Formats: sequence, C-alpha cells, structure tokens
Amino acid sequence: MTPSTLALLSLFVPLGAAVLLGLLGPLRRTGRPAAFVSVAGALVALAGAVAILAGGDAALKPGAHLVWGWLSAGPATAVGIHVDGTSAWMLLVVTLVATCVQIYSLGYLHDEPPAALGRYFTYQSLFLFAMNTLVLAPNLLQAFLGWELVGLVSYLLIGFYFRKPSAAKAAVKAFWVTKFADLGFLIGLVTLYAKTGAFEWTAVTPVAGFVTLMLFFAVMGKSAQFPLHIWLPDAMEGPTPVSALLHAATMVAAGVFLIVRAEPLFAQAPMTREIMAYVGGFTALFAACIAVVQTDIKKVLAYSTCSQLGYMVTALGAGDTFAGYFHLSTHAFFKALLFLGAGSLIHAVHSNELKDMGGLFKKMPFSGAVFIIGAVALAGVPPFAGFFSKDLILEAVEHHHLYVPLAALAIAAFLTAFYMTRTVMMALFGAPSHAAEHAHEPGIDMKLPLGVLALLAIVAGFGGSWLAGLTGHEYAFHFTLVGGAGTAIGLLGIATGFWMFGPAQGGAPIKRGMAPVGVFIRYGLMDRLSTVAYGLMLAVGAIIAWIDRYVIDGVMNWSGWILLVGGRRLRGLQTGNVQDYVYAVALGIVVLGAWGILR
Amino acid sequence: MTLDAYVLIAGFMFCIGLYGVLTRRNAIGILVSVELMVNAANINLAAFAHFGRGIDGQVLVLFTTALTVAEVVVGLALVLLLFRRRKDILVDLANGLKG
Amino acid sequence: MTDHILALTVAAPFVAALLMLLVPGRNHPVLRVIGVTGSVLSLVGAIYVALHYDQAKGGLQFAQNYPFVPSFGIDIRLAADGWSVALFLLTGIIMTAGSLASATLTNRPKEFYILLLVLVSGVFGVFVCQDLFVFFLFYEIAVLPMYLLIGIWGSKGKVAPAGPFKSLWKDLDVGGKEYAAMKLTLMLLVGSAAILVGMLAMYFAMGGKSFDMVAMAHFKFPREMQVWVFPMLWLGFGSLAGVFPFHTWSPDGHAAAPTAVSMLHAGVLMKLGAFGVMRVGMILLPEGAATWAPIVGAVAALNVIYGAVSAMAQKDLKYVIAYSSVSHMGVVMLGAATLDPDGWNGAIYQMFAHGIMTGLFFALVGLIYERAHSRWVPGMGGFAKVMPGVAAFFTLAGLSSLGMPGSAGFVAEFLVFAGAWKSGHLMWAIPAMIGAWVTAVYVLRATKMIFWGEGPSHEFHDLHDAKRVEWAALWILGTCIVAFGCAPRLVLDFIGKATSEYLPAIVDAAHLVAMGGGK
Amino acid sequence: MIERLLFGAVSTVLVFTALMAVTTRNLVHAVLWLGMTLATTAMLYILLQAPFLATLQLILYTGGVLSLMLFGVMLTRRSSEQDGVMVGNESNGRRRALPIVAIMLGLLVTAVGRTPLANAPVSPSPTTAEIGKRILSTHLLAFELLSVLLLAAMVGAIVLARRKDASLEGTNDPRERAAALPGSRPAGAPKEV
Repeated sequence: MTPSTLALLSLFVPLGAAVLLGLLGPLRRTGRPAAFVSVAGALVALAGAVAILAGGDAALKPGAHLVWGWLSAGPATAVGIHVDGTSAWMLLVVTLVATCVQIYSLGYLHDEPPAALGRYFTYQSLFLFAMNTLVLAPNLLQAFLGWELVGLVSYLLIGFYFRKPSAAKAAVKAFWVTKFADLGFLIGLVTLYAKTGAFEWTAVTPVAGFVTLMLFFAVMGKSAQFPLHIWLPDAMEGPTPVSALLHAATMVAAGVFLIVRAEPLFAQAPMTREIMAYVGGFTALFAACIAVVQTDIKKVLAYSTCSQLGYMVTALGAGDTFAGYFHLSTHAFFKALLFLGAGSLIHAVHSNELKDMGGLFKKMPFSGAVFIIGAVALAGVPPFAGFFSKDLILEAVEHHHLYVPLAALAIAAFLTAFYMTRTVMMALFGAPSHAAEHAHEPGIDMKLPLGVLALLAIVAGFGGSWLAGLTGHEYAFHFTLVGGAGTAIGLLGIATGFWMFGPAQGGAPIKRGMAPVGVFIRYGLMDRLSTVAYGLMLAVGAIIAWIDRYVIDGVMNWSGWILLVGGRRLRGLQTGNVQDYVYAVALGIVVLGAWGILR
Repeated sequence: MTLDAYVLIAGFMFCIGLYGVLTRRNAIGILVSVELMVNAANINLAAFAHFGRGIDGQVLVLFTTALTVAEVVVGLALVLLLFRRRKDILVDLANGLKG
Repeated sequence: MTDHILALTVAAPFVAALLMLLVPGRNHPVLRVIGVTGSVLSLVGAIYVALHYDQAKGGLQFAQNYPFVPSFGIDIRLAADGWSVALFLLTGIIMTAGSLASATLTNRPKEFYILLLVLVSGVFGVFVCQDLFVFFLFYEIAVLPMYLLIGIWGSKGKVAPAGPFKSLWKDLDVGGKEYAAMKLTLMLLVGSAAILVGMLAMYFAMGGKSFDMVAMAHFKFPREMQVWVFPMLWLGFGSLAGVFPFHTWSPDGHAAAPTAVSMLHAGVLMKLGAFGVMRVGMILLPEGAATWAPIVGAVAALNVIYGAVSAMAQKDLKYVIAYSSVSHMGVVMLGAATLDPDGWNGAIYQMFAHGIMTGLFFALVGLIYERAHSRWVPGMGGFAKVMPGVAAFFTLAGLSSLGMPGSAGFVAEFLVFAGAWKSGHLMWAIPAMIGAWVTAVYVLRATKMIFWGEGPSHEFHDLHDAKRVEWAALWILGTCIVAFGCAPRLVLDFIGKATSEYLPAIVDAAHLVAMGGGK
Repeated sequence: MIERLLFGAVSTVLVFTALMAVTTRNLVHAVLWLGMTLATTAMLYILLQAPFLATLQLILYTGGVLSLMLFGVMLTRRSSEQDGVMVGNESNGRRRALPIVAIMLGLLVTAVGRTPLANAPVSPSPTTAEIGKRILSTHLLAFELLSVLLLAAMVGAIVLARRKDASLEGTNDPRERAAALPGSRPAGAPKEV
C-alpha cells in the first residue's frame, strides 16, 4: 500500500470507531466491548503509521499529497493528507502514545460504569482522528480544523468527570483560554487567505510576519506558554491517561508541530522567532519554578510539561526546527511515561498528593522503576532520551546568540532535575503514608504500555540521526561545551534534590518555605488573575445586557407607550354622540369648501 | 326668475336643515331637519332641470323622493326601536359609540 | 407537474392548512398527521429542487409566471436560484423538525398548525419569488401569523422593572406573551412600512409598469434614489434580521414563543430579513448598497459582539439563545456587507447553518422547559445525568454556534471572516471574531450550568430524556449540522453559483461609488 | 313681474316655515311646520313649471311622510308627557352650530355668486308623459333598483320596529325566549310538586 493509503487508514479508522460508538448508543453503553473497538481502531492507525515508515524514506522524500476541494472545487480551500517524513514520524508518535494510553486506560478506568467508559473511548477515538487530521494536514486550513477539534476533545475529556464541579470548571476554562488563543490562528489564517488566496504552508508573502505572530499566539494557548498556560494545570482534573496523552505528549505539542510544519512561513519572520525564543525561555524557567513547589504529583508534571514546551518553543525561536521537533518526540515518550507512571501510583493510593505517597518503590517496583526512567530522561541524564534533545536545544540557542533565553533554559534545566528528584524521593522513597500501605502493582494492561514507553524513553535519543534524515535535516550527536554544561547542571540539580529530599534530608528551612510559596503561586496569583478576568467579562456582559434591556429596549417600549397614551387621550374625541360626528362632517365640508372657493 | 335665485333659496334651506340636524335633541326632530336638507337638494334638481338640463333632473327628483320615503320609514323604525330600548329618543343619550 | 415544482412546494403547507380547516379541532392525531405531512411534502419539494437544479447552467430555474394583478404588472413569478435552493432546504428541514417537535402540543393544535403552515408557505414564497410585490406579500404572510402564535400559545417571561423607563412597566406588562407578540408585530410592521415605501419608490422609478425583480436588477436606478431607498430597505428588512437597535423584539419574542414557533422564527424567519436586504436591497440597488456597506458592516459587527456579550449575562435560557441569534444574524449581515464572494457565500451559508443550529437549540430548550418547568439557568445543574441525549445535542448545537470545525457554523463564520478580511474591513472582522469567542464563553457556561455539576435537585423530579418523535427532530437537525459542516459543498456550491451571478454587478457599482463618478 | 312677486312671497314663506320647523319647541308643531315647508316647495315647483313634481311633492311628502312622522311622534311619547299635547323638542349646541352654518351659508352664497348661473336658458318644460317614458326607458334599471330598495326598506322597517313579546323586552337570547314560553321551564329547575 502507498503511504497515502496507509495515512488515510490511520486517519479514518479511528474516525470510524468514533462514529460507530457515537451513533450506536447500545454498543457504547456496553463499556468494555466499546473500548475494544476504540483500541482496535488505534492499533490499526498505529500499524498504518508503522507501515508508512517501514516503507522507507524514499517514498516519503517528495511527500505524498492528496487533496479534495472542501469549501470550493479548487485546491485553494482543500482538505486531504500530506505524508512526508515530518508528518509520518509525528503520526507514529501520536498513534503509538495513543495506543499505549488507550490500553492503559482499560486498566486505569476499570471501575468506571460501562456507559462512562464507552463515552471515554468514543472521545479517545475522536481525539486520535482529530490529532491525525492536524498531523497529516496538507495546508493550514486543515491544520486549523484539527487544531480546533483536538481542543474540543480536550474539553470533553477534561470534563469527563462532569459531575465534579472542579472538573467542569477546568474543562470550560481550558476551552475558553485555548479558544481565545485560537483567535490568533483564525486571524492568521484569514490574513494568509486574503493575501495569497490559499492556505499553503510554503506560501511566500509579505505578511508572513503578521501571520506567524498570530499563529504563535495560538501556539501560546495550545502549547501552554506564559501567560496563556493557566488552563493546563487545571486540565489535570481529567483522568490521568488523558493528561498523559493530551496534556503532555500530543495535543499540547501540537503547537510545536504547527511551527515545525509552517517552517517556511516562520523562516520569513525573524521578529516572530525572536519573540518565540524569549517567551519560550521565560515559560521554561517560570513553569519550572512553579513545578518545584507543587504538592500534587500531576501538577508537578503539568508545570514540567509547560516548561519543556517552553524549551521546544525556544529552540524553534532560535530557528532550529529539528531541535524542537526532536525534543517534541522524546518528550512525548518520557512525559507520557511519567504521567502513566504517576497514574499507576495514583491508582494505587487514590490520591494525587505527594504526601499521601512515599515508600511506594518497595510496593510497586515496576511502576517505580519506569517512573524513575522517565524522570532521569526528563532531567537530561545521559544516555536517556531527554539528554540528546535537550543538549541539541541548548546548542541551537547558544548558536544563535540568544543568551538570555539560554540562561533561562540552563536554570530551568537545573530546576527540572531538582523537582523531578524531589518528586521521585517524595513519592517512591521515604516513609510510606497511611494510604500507601495497601498499594500494589497494577495489572498487565497497565504495565505493558508503561514498559513500551519506558523502552522508548531509554532508546529514542539514539534515533536522532535517523529522524533528521527522515525530515531532511542534518544531525549527528557530538559533544559540545554547552551541551556538557547543560548535562552537568542537570546532574547538579539531581544532587541538590537528593541532598534535600533523599534519605539524608538536608535543607529543612528551604523545604519548609516551599509549601506556602507554592500555595501562593497556585491559588494566590494565577487563579486570582483568571478569576478576575472572568469576573470582569461577566460584569461587562451584565452591564451591556442591562443597557439593552432597560435603555435600548426601554426606548422601544417608550415609543410604543407614547402611542398607547396618545391613543388613550384621543379616545375622548369619540363621544358616541351622532351629532358630534355630523358636526365633524360639516366642519370638514366647510374646510374643504373654503379651500376650494378661496384658493 | 333666474337660476341663481332658486339655487340660493335651496342653499338657505339646506343650511337651515343642517342647523336643525346639529341642534335637535329629539330623533324625530333630526328627521324633520334631514327632510329639509333633502328638499333643498330637490329644489336644486328641479331648478337645474328647468334651466337647460331637461327631463332628467325631474326624473332624479322622483327618485330622491322615493329614497327619502324609504329613509324616513327606516329612520322612524329606528326611532321606535330606540324608544323601546331607552324609553327616550334623545340622541345625545344614545352614545353607545363612545370610545 | 415538475415544471410547477416551486409553486407546489410553496403551496403544500398552505393546502395542508386548508385541509385542516375541514378536520374537527378535537381530532389531534389527524391534525398532527396532516401538519407533519404538509411539512414533509415541502421538504421533499425542496430536496427535489436541490437535486434537479442544474448547477452548471445556474441562473433562475423552474421559472413560472402566474398572472396576479396584470394591470399593475404584478405576477406571481416563481424561479429558483442557487440561494433559493439552499434556503428552501433549510426551511423544509426546520419546518419538518418543528412540526415534529410540536407534536406534543395539546392546546388548540388545529389553529396552531394552520397558522404555522400558512407562515411557512410565506417563507417558501419569499425565497423563490421574483416579483417584488408578491415578495412583499409572502413576507407579510410569513410575519403576521407570529402575532397569534405567540399571543395565544406563548409563555410568560418576567422582566423586572428598572432603568430610566421604569414607569412604563405598569402600562405595558413587559415580558408577558401579549406584550411580546405585540412588540414583535409592531416593530416588524414599522419595518414593513419602510420596505413598502422603498418598494413603491423603485416601482415608480421604473415607470410603474412592473414589479419584476429581474427587470429591476437590470434597471439602473438613479444614484440619489438608491442612496435613500437602500437604508429604508436595510432597516425595514433589517428589523426582522435583528439589526441593532431594532433587535429588541427578538429576545422577548423568542422567549415568549412556543417551541416550534421559536424554531421557525429564529431558524427561518429572521433569515427572511437578511435575505431581503441582500436579494432586494443589495442586488436591486447596487450603488446604494455600495454607499451604505461600511455602515451596514459596522452595525453588523456591533450586533455580533453586542449580542454575544448580552447573551453572556442572561439568566433565562431562552433569552440566552435569543441573544445568540441576534449575534449570529450579525454575522450574516456582516457577510452581506463585505460585497465579497466569500463574504456573501458565508452570509447565506450562515443563514443556513444558523437556522439549523438555532432550530436545534430552541427544540432542546423547549424540551428542557417542558420537563423542568423552568428556564432559570442558575437553578439548574447536573441534568446530563438524567437527559444525556439532550445534553449531547445541546453541546452539538453549542459547538456549531461557536464555530467548531466539523459543524456547519464553522464554515459560515470562517467564510464571513475571510470575506471581511479580504474586503479590507479588519475593524469589522476582529470584533466579530471576538464575538465568536464570547459565544464560546456563554454557550459552554450555559452547558456547564445546566448539564454538568451535581444535581439535579429535588424540584426537577420529572426530568427524562427525549421521546420518540422528539428524537426524530433532534436527529434530523443534529445530523444536518454535522453533515453540512463536514461536506459544506453540498449547499455551498449552489450558493456560490448564485453569488457569482449577482456579485459582479455590485462590485462594479462599488467601484463606481468609490470613484465618485458614473452617475 | 308677477313671477318675481310670487317667487319672493313663496321663498319668504319657505324660509320662514323652515326656520320654524327647526326652532319650535313643540315637536308636533315642528312636524306641521315641515308640512308647510314641503307644501310651499310644491309651489316653487309650479313656478319652475314642473306640475308633476308639485303633485308628487304634495302626495308623497305632505301626505305620506308627514303623517308617518306624526305617527312616529305619537308612538314615542314619554310617560311624563302623556297628559299634554306638548312634545318636547329642545335644541342644544346652538352656539357651536350657528357659526358653522353661517360659514357654510356664506360659502354657498359666494359660490353661487361666482358661478355664472343667471343667464341659463330656460328649457321647454317636459310633459308628464315624457317623464314617464324617460323613467321606463333610459332609467329603467335605476327605477327597478329603486323598487327593490323600497321593498328592502319596508322589510327592514318591519323587522326593526316589530314589537316582540312585551315580557321579552330587550332580549335576543333564544334560550331565554324559549324559557319564557308558557309550559316550559329552564332546564334543571326543580319540578314543583
């Protein structure tokens, strides 16, 4: 089969599963059978993605392009698929992580009622379709379609526990914030269309600066860059596998993927790239700082995701597309692993809080081991996956003389290693909490995906050269000063973390100070900000609505009322006395006669 | 005598009739006044017939006379009805059309 | 037979209404069957027209003339263009769903159905009529039954007295159904008066021989006349399309109206207004349209954001949806004002998309109201547990309304924004886009407050999901939203054909106006 | 000359009697004054050489209409007036009526004065036979319609003035009427034992 056929398969089989489950209520409500439909769809999609890559990169070099007119007959507003190295690899990452997550969910959501489980897997299939739509997009228009659809599924999945007010709130907030950012995408898209008459990735246009700036605004929302990252920590209200798939590995990385895809446009906009580098650098540092003080294991990982996305954005801002793309891939594996591992821990103790864990390594050696693998990969310890990609990013940023972002990234690297060590120490070692005493390993359906992802987190870094070849870049690992320094900083962070949270338990005052800082940042600052913004919006709405009801409509009512009252007044003219009417007739005749005669 | 004399006298009569219609309180009184007005019109018709318009004017007088009779008949029937309902035929008391 | 398909489609509901006169008012099942059959027949007619409209040829097809008042040059000229095809389909779909949704009505169903069917005949007529006088006639036939439909079958809302005009409340019974019906009728009739003036001005300017719209489109009216007649038509038709500030009948009217009436009114009738502005105002008076387009567009952009922001603050569910209609009709008017092919396609497509979407919304609101006996959003919560189907369809309608790709709303809004951008009116497009975002805020907020969270509380004891016939209505509309969102060319090609026929003349006129010459 | 004198006398009487008809306070007198006016009008018709009209006037008006009106007056006498011959015929609103009537008169006079009526030629007076022929030829349709109208007026007058059963004064409700018939009782009323 040709790459395009396989890609179509990967795209539409999950859609078929979603439609099947969506339309057939009875099937959906059976729960596990419905889940198998969805998993089967994901497996087919994964097989398609693997087959595309197994076909060799000869077929992918020019890229298979297949489009149908969507809004009009021509190719200008078409949808379809575009399969080249970049999209084929991304397709594999997405389908692989999605398959792992879906299988994992079978075990993780075992206790859900069948109807809810069916609903969950319907959303999962829909997500896979939406994400593949975005990944395989032949132009910006389709990218936007997929972009919005993944946002929608994100909303639905965060709100999976819709009876829980906090989940409901988080889902809506995530949608609002990302949708607000998507205004940028829409404006950029429309501008591109207005100027070039099409939506091509490769368009050469004088408005590229504006378009890319607008696109980057959307990326800030979707990929959780400061200050539009506020939705991501709340999004952790969703089930943990959802966090792993959407809010760590794939959906939030869609922004990075978009920039990678739209490289020709961004290449025309050095200004946008510089802004990206600074925003990314700041986000990487800022989010890492917050992650240090979080007490909820998923929140730690959420801020870590923010921070890592900041890394990727900085790399793209530095103009090194491959560095960002590479880190996107490795991050997808190890962050999904971390989330799923954390999910396994959460599943065991029924709590997200780090203080409810502790000493879990003894009870759950497998989950603990894979979580540690994920952590060291994230911390950039050689030879795990994160080491290679993070090095590459630091090099690229240094190469482009972006020293301020570089400094931010370096500090962030230290903090990353530090907070991951802290998390590992608090969750897996030390004195077990009350809840942790009854913890036990999950079943095979959860272990299998963890194992696969752990393997990838170990080896993915070595695939850099191959990936570069696939996407048409040049890369071979080589030792540099900056990279070495980055690794050293990471190791220093691990050491510091170990000193403070390891068995020796040093640095007590610092530790004590952390908790209130975390509470302040979490609830005192960012939450307050978004609440104020929301309240302000509602207030404006209330004022406008009041004006509409009582002033504008009041004027309308008043004009009706004037007629009413006028009529009531004039009613007196109708005396009911026939002679008065005759008198009026006579008067009329006199007036008309006078006008006729005296004219 | 010339035509304008007849027309003038008809005009006088019409105005007197109108005055009656406007001032009478009694329904029959109003009918009387209406008769005066119709009569004025008849005089006009007859006069114009005499001064140059020929037979048709007189024919028309015949018709209007018949119409007047019909009108008086119906009018009086209404007056009777009014009287039976209201025990009175003062028109300013019959103001059912009042808004 | 097939030559007269347009007349048959227009007449089908009317004939059904006449048949109903022969049925005793107590015989509810027969009445329902006749009502639904009349609607379905018109839908079949609409589908027939869509299938047999020759897209390659374009132009006016199925043309038939029926003499009406020959001495004034008034004929019933029926002919369909691409726009008619799309809007015919819309009307058929909404009417079918509406007649299904009102199957549970027990209060005077005979009179209700008769009025509804007469109304829909008028709507069909407007969309295919090529004679200005008869166009107006159909327009009035479509508008006037609303008075009785709301006044008799409506429900009472409550608007607390406040503001600078507080003293009027005791005289006006603000929020009552009679009030709403009266307000709607009066405001629309004032609009009709303006239309009549404009219409007669055009008739006499052309020599008082004919009301033929095709001839009028070719006739070049003097610039001075176009410049004063166009605003009359804009505001006249615009009052039905909810153009600010003549939109205030809409929230009260929609809130008071019964389910099927709200569906038809927001779904189809408001489109008549926008259609009138485009079909009569812009196509017949291109120079007037070009002169006024910046103002039309500015007001439309205001409509979008104003309606959305107002909707955000509403507590009454029907008011939320009604204000959202005001906002979405602003998108239609914005598209019309762009005088750009994408904008115009978007405007007509938005009529189509919004019609279906708001029809679904009002059907759902009717279901919720019927079960919860309340429209007070803050008092609801957790309904998704007992009515998951209604929740799902509500979310679907909401997604279409906020322009989610995959729903018909996205295609329409995207085209309108693209058109606005292309025509160089960024200052219209940006508020409109923000309005679309605000839509996301209030729609999801309402969804969350009604369906999500804990609950439902004890006062809502007889909540249950949709039932048989109601499912049919919901599925028809829901399927249409998704189908026309995924495959927009099903109707967009028709629309685009007609747009490409009408627009060039207007673009030329716009050039003339821009150069200030060509008088 | 004689014609002028005659005209002057007739018109003086005409105006005087008409004024009396609309001003006298006794209704019976008013009707009688009207009779005088109508009779004087017949004189005027003779001056206009229209003997047929004069005859018609005397027979139809002074004979028919006048007696009808007198019957009307008698049938509608109020109880307070039973004992006397005086039937009230008050006037009101003179103040507002007079100016408008005066203006109208002024307008009429002005209009007549401005119109060249004085030199209208006198046409030969038609005989009654000619009038009859004209009625039954040219104006046949109008004549027939008139007969229908008269019939309708007659029927209408009977319907309007028909005295219903005295006990049912003022009711048109068939149920009430049925209930009032002897031997029937309202449905549901208890039977007297």
